[in-house]
Amino acid sequence: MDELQLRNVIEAALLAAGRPLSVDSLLELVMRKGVSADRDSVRKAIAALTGEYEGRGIEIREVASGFRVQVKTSVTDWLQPLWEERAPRYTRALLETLALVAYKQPITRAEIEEVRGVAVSTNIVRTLTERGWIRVVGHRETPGRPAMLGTTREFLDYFGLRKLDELPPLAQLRDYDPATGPQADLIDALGAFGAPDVPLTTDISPADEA
Amino acid sequence: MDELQLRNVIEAALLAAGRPLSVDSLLELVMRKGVSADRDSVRKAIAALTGEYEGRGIEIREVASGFRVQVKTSVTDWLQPLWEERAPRYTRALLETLALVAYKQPITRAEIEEVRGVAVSTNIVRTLTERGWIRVVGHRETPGRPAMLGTTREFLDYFGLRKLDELPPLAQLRDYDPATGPQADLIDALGAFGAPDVPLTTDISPADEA
Amino acid sequence: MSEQSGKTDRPKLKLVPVVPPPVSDEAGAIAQAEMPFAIVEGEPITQLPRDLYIPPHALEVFLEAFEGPLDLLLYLIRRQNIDILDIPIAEISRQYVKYIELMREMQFELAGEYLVMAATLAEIKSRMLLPRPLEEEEDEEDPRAALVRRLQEYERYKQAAEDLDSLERLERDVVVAEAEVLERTVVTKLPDVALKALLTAFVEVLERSSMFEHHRIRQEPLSVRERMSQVLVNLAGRRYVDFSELLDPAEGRVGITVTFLALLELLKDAVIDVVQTDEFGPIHVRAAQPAATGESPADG
Repeated sequence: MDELQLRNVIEAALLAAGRPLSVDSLLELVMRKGVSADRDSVRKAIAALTGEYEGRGIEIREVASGFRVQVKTSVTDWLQPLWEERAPRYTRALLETLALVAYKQPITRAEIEEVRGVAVSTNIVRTLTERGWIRVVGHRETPGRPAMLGTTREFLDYFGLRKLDELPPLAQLRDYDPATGPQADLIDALGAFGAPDVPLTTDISPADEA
Repeated sequence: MDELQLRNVIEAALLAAGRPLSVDSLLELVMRKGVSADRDSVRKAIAALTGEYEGRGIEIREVASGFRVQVKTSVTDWLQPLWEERAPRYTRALLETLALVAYKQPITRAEIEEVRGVAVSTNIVRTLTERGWIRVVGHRETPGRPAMLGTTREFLDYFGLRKLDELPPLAQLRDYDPATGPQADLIDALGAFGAPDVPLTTDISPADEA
Repeated sequence: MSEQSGKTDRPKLKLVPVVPPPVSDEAGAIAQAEMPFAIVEGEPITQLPRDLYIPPHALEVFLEAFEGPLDLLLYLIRRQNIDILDIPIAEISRQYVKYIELMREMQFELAGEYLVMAATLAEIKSRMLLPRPLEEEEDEEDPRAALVRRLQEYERYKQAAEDLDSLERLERDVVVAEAEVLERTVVTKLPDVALKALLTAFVEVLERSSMFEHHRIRQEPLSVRERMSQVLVNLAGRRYVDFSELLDPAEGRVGITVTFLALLELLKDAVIDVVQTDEFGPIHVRAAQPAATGESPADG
């Protein structure tokens, strides 16, 4: 096995292991295949790779348990967008809950459940609260003192509303058919209230996962 | 940003992402930092890297969701001792189900069962779904609205394919024509009733048929 | 049975190809030569099928090796090097049925599909035995054709599965190269919601309920609803709030009316208490107290 081959195997090992590898464990890899090599030749190969990586975006770094290949910190910054996770889309149940809170506030969970006909999961209430769109505005003085939910200013800001009554009133929504080209109707409906910059244009189809 | 810098960022990104990256997502990385670049320059950089990796232990491979850096299969063998876990083996039932979804998608469970002649276990469908290889792509508008299954991008990525049509081609179906078939004569066929019993007991494993 | 050993581990079924023994007539009455059918755990098996010539556990192994009746049929065909388009249906059927009967005799839980196939084969056989008028012959498909189609169809996907399995794949054949990244900050992007989506959801939930009907009769403007929430927030954590504090003159007449309506709604829902200790004295508003304390004026 010549130097280049040894270097190639070591590079592949360092990139594939997912953990730092010591000189000894690298040596063991090649010895297993009956190649005669020693620590020195392994160290030489690592040194050669280190040299090769100069002027590149990656580098070889020695840490306690051995050597690893890592992205240079100067480049890490460029890669930040790679770790941006897209949270899963909101469910229909969540949107319905939010809409009910918006239109019927202050409203208790039991009342939401009554309209929706199904239980409202704690998760939904938590997600909406964490997002800062709803909050507990009080408690109803009935057994159990259930919390009453209302929308927040952030909710209005997010949806581009100045006041809640810029949402179309129920009367107008009654004629709103989401199935048949609703966009125009809705803009009309909102236009009646002079809603300024509602993000109506975003596509609501859950299909587009870029 | 010069070509070399772009190449470095792209190499670092491919090695850091842990998943294949498309030309567009690579482009987005550099654009986010205000660098003007286009798809062509990204592709050029990938081509340059591909060239650089020749004669090395790693290579760039294009799969369905983009490019990834992988260890050349000629080198993989050297690295086996790095992993204790063996890759999962899949049963014939699972592979046959997967093959049917891959080649005949969109396909319902009932259609899979029809071809295989046996029930498809829920377990298999769940395993394939959890692995992210298949998913429900729609429902057939027949009674019961059965789910139609299709393969995902992850499936292609996993099997190192860019597109479905890179799957190995399906065997041709030959026409059965009793008139010209060599054993057209029904009497012959029926005559076989009295033919000597063929031993039941030869090689029972259907797996090791050449 | 002599060939059954007491071992609990699975037997290695090593089977040897044999020359078919001469046969007299019926399936059951085969004259059995000295030739072994199989060698199980080194023991040659020469018994007739009726006499459990494959030990039960071996038979189970046998059945498990197949993915169903089509697979078993294909095996029977392939083993004899017969072209799939050229199946001697009677022969194959008989072998197939014999296996099935054996397995039933062993009281195996045999998947229903195997029995259905046996019935199908029997049907094909009987149809082929029936003489048919000449003119019909053209329309009516050879009963074997459908079976051959199924077998071919199954075989191509069986092959496809093997091809798929031989592709280089992650974990088994392909190792992805990765470099370590220090200081990676994971940012979760929250999902976007369009107002339209919210309204659509609302309309749908309303359609499922009878809220529209209610609201034809009584419909508070949303501003009142919003103000109800705001009043509650103002009251939260405070013992009493002066009524006039809740009314902001800067909002003008409309604003004051909205607040007033909100207060009335809240009062009606028993969510707040309005307290006036002296005649013409200051009016205080507070969040309704738990009924148990009994001091809520709303009780009366």
